[in-house]
Amino acid sequence: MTTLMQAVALFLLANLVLALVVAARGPTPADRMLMALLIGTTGTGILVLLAQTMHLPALVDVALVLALLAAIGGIAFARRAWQDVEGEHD
Amino acid sequence: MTFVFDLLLALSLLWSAWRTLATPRLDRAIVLFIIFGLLMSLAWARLAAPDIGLAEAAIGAGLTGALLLDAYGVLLRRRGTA
Amino acid sequence: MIIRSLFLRGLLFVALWWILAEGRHDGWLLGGIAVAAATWASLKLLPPARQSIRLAGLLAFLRFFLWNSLRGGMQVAGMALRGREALQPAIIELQVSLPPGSARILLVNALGLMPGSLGVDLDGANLRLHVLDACQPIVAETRALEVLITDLFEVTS
Amino acid sequence: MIEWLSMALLLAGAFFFFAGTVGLLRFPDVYSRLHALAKADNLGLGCALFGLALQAESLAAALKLLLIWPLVMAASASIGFAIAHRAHRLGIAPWRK
Repeated sequence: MTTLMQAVALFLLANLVLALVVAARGPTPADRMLMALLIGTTGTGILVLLAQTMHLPALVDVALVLALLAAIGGIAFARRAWQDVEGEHD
Repeated sequence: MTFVFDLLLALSLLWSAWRTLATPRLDRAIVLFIIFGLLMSLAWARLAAPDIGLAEAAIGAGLTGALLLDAYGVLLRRRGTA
Repeated sequence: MIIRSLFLRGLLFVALWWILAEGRHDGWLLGGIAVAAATWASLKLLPPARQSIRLAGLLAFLRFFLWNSLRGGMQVAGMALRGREALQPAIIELQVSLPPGSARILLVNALGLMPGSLGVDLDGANLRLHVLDACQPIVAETRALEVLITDLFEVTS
Repeated sequence: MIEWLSMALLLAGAFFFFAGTVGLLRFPDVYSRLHALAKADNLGLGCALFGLALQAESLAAALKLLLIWPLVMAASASIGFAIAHRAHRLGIAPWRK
């Protein structure tokens, strides 16, 4: 069971890194901000899996905080920082 | 399995740190900084330090990222009006 | 009115603390302070309105919402595996019949997790949605969700 | 029995996360990528959390795991709307065939 969880955690990390690399290079600022969603869901998933495999229940608290604060980052981006469609050509 | 996990995590940490410093554009650098914060808190979790991971997730990825994005927005608006 | 919300919200925060402390009992002093502070903050930030939430409505809404977010996830996963051939995006507009305020906000946000729809703009009662596949019965599903949200809120005097 | 169910849920969770990433890579515009990430990743996280909660030591620990799900759902629903709304305001047109 622990092996399966480790495998799933590794798989999620690989997914996250792949998506982050693609999104960070994405053409529009919006593509980069999809990161807020990725961090909130995938990062939380990895942390709860680690909590179980490493027998560290405190990591569930880290996951909770991450889930909460990813929302703040996403909203800050959408409402404040993203003001024009520039960046589509470079 | 855990070795591969740690290796991938360390490599992506280095990648995001390098990209954060090497990116000329401010908005991309901020987003990469947020990514770095997330990966860093995962790294603290792997090092069995949930308290530091918690602080990193809250301060590094969450609040600093939001504040930097906000400051970037203010800069853009100043430049637009000036 | 105030007493009722005070009691209900306090109870909610007590349950939340119990879950967060994983059922341990050695932290209730701190927990009591946290619960009091959270209840005060919630009354300050979201004053009790003239509407409350009906339990039966809440259960019906949750059932619909969970089932449809399951369906939405499976559908979008299938589309992702088939690639952009499966997509037929469009923007549709419709009129919302819900009263302004939390009911409308709940509708727009909930639509983001329903199959194939994503709220894009809410201007007064005018709602714009981005849909992944224009052939899906999005409007009918939105109407069904609207009815459930209407039943969820109960106007009290 | 519970072991098997939990395993199946974990694998289903991994699948949905994968589908979300595939959607991110293959879908043509911001709006459809938002669909893919918000819906598929949420469902994936939900499956994984249920799978882990089945193995939790106490009821409160299981509930704590399950508490994360509505939190993430609320967060991604509102982020999704905020980004889509902003993209629409900035005049980004949705992709069409």
